[in-house]
Amino acid sequence: MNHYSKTVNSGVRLERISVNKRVLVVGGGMAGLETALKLTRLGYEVTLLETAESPGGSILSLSSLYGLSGESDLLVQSRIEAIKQNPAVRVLTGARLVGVTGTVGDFRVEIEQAGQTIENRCGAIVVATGLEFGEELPGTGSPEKTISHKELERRLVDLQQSETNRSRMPSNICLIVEDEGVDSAMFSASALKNALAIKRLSKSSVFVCCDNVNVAGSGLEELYREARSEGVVIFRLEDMRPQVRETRTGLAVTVKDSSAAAPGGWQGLIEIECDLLVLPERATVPADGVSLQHLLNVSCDSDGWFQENNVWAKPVESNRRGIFFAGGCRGNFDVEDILAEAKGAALEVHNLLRHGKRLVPVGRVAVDASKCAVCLTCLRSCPHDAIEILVDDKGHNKAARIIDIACEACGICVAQCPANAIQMLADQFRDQDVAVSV
Amino acid sequence: MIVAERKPIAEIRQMLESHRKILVVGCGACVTVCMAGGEREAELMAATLDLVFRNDSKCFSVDCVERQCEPEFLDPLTGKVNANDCVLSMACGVGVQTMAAQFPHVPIYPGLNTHFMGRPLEQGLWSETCAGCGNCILYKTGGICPIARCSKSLLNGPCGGSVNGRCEVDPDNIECAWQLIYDRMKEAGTLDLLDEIMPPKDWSDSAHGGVRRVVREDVML
Amino acid sequence: MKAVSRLQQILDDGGFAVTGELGPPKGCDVEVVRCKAEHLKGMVDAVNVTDNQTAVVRMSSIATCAILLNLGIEPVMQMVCRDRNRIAIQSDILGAHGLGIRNILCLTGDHQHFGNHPQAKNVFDLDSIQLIQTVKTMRNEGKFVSGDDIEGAPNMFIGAAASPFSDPFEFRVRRLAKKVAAGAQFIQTQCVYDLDKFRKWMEMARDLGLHEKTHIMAGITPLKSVGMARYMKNNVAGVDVPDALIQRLRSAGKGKAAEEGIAIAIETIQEMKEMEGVHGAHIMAIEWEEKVPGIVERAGLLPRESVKN
Amino acid sequence: MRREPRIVAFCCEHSGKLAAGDESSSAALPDNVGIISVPCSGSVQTIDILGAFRAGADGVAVFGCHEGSCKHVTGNKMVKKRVEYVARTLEEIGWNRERVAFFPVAAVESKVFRDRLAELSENVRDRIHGYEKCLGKQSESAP
Repeated sequence: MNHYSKTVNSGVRLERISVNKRVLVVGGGMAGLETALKLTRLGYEVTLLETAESPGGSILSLSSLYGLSGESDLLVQSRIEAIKQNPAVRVLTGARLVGVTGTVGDFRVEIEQAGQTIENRCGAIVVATGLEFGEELPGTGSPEKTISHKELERRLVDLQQSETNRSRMPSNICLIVEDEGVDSAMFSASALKNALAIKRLSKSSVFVCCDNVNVAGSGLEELYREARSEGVVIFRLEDMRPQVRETRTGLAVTVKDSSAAAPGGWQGLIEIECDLLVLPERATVPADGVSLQHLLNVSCDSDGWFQENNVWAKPVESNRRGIFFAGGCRGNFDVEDILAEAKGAALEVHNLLRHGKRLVPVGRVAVDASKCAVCLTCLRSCPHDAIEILVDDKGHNKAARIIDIACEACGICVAQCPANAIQMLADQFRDQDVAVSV
Repeated sequence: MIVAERKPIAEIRQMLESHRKILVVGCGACVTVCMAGGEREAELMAATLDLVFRNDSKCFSVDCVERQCEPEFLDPLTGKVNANDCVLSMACGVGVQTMAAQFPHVPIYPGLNTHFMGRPLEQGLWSETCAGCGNCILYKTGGICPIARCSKSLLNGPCGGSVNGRCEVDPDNIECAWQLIYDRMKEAGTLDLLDEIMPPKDWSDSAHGGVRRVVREDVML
Repeated sequence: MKAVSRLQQILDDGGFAVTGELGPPKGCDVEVVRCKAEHLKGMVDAVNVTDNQTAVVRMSSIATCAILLNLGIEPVMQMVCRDRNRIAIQSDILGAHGLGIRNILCLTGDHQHFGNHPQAKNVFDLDSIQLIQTVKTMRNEGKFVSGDDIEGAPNMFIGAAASPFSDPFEFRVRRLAKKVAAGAQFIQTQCVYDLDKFRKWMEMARDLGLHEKTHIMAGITPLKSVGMARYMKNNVAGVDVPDALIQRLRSAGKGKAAEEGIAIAIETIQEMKEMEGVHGAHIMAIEWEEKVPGIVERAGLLPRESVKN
Repeated sequence: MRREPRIVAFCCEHSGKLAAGDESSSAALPDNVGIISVPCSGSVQTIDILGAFRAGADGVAVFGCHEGSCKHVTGNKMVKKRVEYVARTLEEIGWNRERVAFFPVAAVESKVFRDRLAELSENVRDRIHGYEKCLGKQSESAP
């Protein structure tokens, strides 16, 4: 048999590389504000980007959805105040991230604000672009009898303001709380809160159909009891999505409540007659969040949320070293979770940039420039964006180069290179290993 | 770049049956980039053939040169070629022939099927883009070549087989070049150019005019 | 200019022309041609002879045209660019003229991928528009494509096809205009089922005044069954069968779909007779030639006036 | 005499290698299996797999992370395609494509790891014995 040996030389060394201690936080919502504050406490300078004219984010418009007491408003407002007072945070409103180059420790970013492009450098980026709720509802064939939770809240405000509106409230109202397996305290809590409000303001009967009434949150258990005692009827949905059909007088919603079912007998199918159906709006990644994913070259899950559910990456980590996610952009609804993530992201940044220096193993993976055909395969294949094309003074491409600070030494580029130009110098098995193992 | 693809192993096997010492030579240019015949693919070819002929006591060695289409790059191979019974070239047809001209006494076999001049649409997918017709009309067609990219090489607009932007010959894989041209020129506001009837093309500049050559006397030595 | 064929005479005189279509046999049995021709004789003004349609090898168009001439039927010779370069094309035109063929329909031709020799090398030296131009230059200027003089120029009535239902829709009429500018004197369209879309297309053609510069004949293919309608809709590029039509065939009931298909064809022809700028119907009864007389008669197109050249 | 099929297992150090356990672990691996630890299953090259066969392996397994769990995001997806390519190449040269396989496994799925290896051994076993019988008569008879 014919052996072709792989040229292997060992020369891995550790190098101390300076990193920029400024951090860019994209998004001025709850998560972004909290991350920025935590970072300043750890001694970092922060640039905070917000596309809107003022920070605060979608939580302000959604506060009633969250709000049992309007406390989320306060949470945001207090943070906005704190940020304003803090000299270490530079807030850019009406600003968008339009360009990102470089790698961890030295990102070069371009920010567009009021038609001007600002260039900035930072060592890490935290993405906290949030989520938005689409107004689009699943069709039931009866649009005037189907509204969103948001619309219901608008009506409840009207209801509070005038007596006459009260008589116009439909007599049977059905609220559905389920969003394809998204199980959130926010949803069930807001539904219960609203159901209770209807009960108190009108004579209507209220039914709540819920995947799981989530009571893991302060005051939620009490809310649940209160709603029950006021006469709100709650069905627990299981293995069947509610079926809606039109009847002569209104809508009929069929749900399956297995806790009501008789073993071996009746399956728990219940038909609710109602004349107003309230459906949950779908939470989605905002359009600028999607473009950001391309800009940053970070992976997302099939629904478009940042950071796939990957057991190896900590929740706030991305596939690119130095880029982190926090809050709604990961599909998170819960205020507590969002705050915890913001803290986590700040700590991860700290872990990466502390002392302004980073010890990096250099030379684990090396490119033989004389062999490199500059075919770009490695550049396209690298999951960590740790490859760049070396360019000479005249701008001509010379060869691929490994960016050691971003490299995770996974060996994917080595496996992909059609010119055999990339070698893994450390921890790599050899043909002899294979022979021995056989 | 020139896009090629590995030949079926069965065919290569037949070519090499009667030889014992075989040199597999990759090429560092186009075929490396299109993942057909670079050093990596040459090694793979040798490894695969080694399995195929595992009981035939054949001996494979592998080398790769910068560009097989230039004789100078082949000179350093002379010793190795002479030490082997035959060469399996992993270059495009040009490289194989340059090799054959350089080493007239050694059988040179092609390891690839050379397909077309094209570009990658995505990693691992290449598409024909230029037909090398010798008389470029891209300035008239919105930068999209109907000769290479229309299944019938039509010059005056789409045939009746254009549906939803796809070509009826293979709707799943072929875009209608004329739809692309139309869209592009509509966008640019230059649709009027398409009203001009393009006369029958002079194919004498293309492969149909006999073996072509390009001469630049000023750079000749 | 004096009409060179009966078809041209009728169209130039402002009549509503009717043409049929005959697919040559996949062999040399002339009897097949005779048999099909029998159904069409006296019922249409001229008969198109296809040129290896869908790239399936058949008796040559020129030879079949010559057979029709002997049977006293005026042929329209279809010629595609797929199989011949400009040398063969011009040579065949000279030969066709020598045999007495006076109508030519210039086509690009179906891709060989669809035929029984997908391994073949195609030619497409010229495209259909260049072919039209070639025939016109041969006739009007007595010159070959190369510019050489012809000794005895062929005098042909030049036709072209139009595909109103292919994409890009807005470009279709521009392409028709190019064909007319190249020299197409008559146009036979792809089969029409979607009358609304066809009307829109005709309107666009009229906006450019094309209906006065050329004779547009609408393509008619009677549907034999629901299956055929669905096949045409889904598998034939440039043919659009509206769902309502398929529904109509379906509700005709078992064994009645063919009858309904013929009724639809007749209605379509009657619509066409009324439509401004449509000067004829081109009936392509695919392997159903025997139905043509009935269609022509029931559409009120008989008798076909006898016009002398 | 019947011999056990020789299996080479390329194991991602984040999943397969951990599932395989070390020498001290209670359920030792059978002798016919050779473990090669790799930083990511995506670093296993086509040539490495063919190399294992050339070195005399009867079957090759690549153990990587479950879908969506690759530490390097796309490594497992990439190697899956390479394994498929090798399988097709094996088929092309007249071998059985089941001699090579990619298995997703989690670090804790020690049993799954052993089950998959056993599966592969079973798949390969019949083939090698048939093959060894014909050795020397026909070159391509390896099924």
